[in-house]
Amino acid sequence: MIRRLTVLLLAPALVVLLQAAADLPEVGDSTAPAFAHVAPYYLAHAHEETGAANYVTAVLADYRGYDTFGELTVIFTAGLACLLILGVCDKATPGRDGA
Amino acid sequence: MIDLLGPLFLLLMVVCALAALNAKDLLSAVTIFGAFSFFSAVYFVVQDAPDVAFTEAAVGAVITTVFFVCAIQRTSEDDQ
Amino acid sequence: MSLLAPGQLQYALAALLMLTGLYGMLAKTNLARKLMAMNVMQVAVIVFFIALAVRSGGSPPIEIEHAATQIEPAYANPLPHALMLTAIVVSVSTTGVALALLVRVHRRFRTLDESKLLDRLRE
Amino acid sequence: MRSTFGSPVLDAAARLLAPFMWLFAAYVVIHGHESPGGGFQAGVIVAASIILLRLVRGRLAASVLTSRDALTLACLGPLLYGGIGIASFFFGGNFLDYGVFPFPMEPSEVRAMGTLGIEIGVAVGVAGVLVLIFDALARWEDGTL
Repeated sequence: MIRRLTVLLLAPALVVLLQAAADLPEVGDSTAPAFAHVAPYYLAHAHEETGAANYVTAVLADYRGYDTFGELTVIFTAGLACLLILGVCDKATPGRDGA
Repeated sequence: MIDLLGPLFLLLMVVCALAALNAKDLLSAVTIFGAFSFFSAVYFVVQDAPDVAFTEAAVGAVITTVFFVCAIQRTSEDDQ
Repeated sequence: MSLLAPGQLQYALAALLMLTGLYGMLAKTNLARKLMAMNVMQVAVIVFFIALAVRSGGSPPIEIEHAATQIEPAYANPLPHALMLTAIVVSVSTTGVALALLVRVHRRFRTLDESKLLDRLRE
Repeated sequence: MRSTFGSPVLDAAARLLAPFMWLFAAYVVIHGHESPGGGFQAGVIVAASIILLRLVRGRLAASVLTSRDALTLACLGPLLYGGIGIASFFFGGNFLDYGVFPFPMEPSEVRAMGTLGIEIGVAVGVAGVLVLIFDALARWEDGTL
């Protein structure tokens, strides 16, 4: 019963999302706002400024290197969290830790 | 013609996602989820994003599936 | 109220994918299946951003020598690609953490089913 | 070490595939400036090869890369990244400003070298973390790391 109700709640969400999609620029539109500001600069200057023909690498590792640094920190923290959650380093309770 | 390829693969992704969520067995759900990841990788290739497609194919279809299989194998031992 | 144009079909399908994930998160009782639905939602967001970056008649954002053809190639927007690249790798590590939590929950309560879990929490 | 792993087919496949996967990872990270690829992809490929060896060999595969080695790699990646970022302080640049390194090359080439350095850091970190998560999820029963 409750499950039916939750599925029913999805219909207004679909209407809202479709309405939002109708206001977006069409896929492949070169005059969309996403192409107006910083992307043309990257496409025009990335190769001679960073020496990378792959623009994605230039943006990822050079223009937005600080982003990537924070992201690597997130991954590292996730690895440590996995170790801590599963108690791999617990020497006091080897194998079965019952919890 | 090319404009239809993107929506086609998106539709396949929706079908795969529904199949993965409704599969009886958890292991087969994980397998279909790997297929879902692969279709998303193909979609990214069609949409001129080879970097993202490469990452999605390596991460979604290999590493995530292996993680899921390991976790399911460990959690299904004595599930009453 | 504007109607959906044919060029916006991909956004509509991405929204459908998002709602598929939402349906899984709400209606499925197994926690592993809920996690799968969460991954579907993440892929839906990535699909939406990639669809924003594409340019019709364009090419991948890798510079090609256009000496033979004098036409300037229309590269796709590299910025969403870079952002979504990091999003994918972060999503796999968050999936790892969630699976570790799942294993932990199963070790404590011997079940991954939501209703059984709630019953055992009340005991 | 000529111990067999599982069946002969899996044995041959894993043995033959792993070195080529590492070679491909090196190609992906070094050639990432010109073609699709980069640190993340290379790290994921290295992690996939090590996970393949572990799946086929079981606990014997710890001789390839123990979990403690994976932890070391996972710490080394962000350290290399941040180290390159901080190293640019000493040549008068900002954090992660690779253009200031005194390499005898074109300015864009110097930046490309700095980018390659942090890509290697990303690859090492991602590979270590993914192997670590796999080891934590598929831990052997006696709890050894």
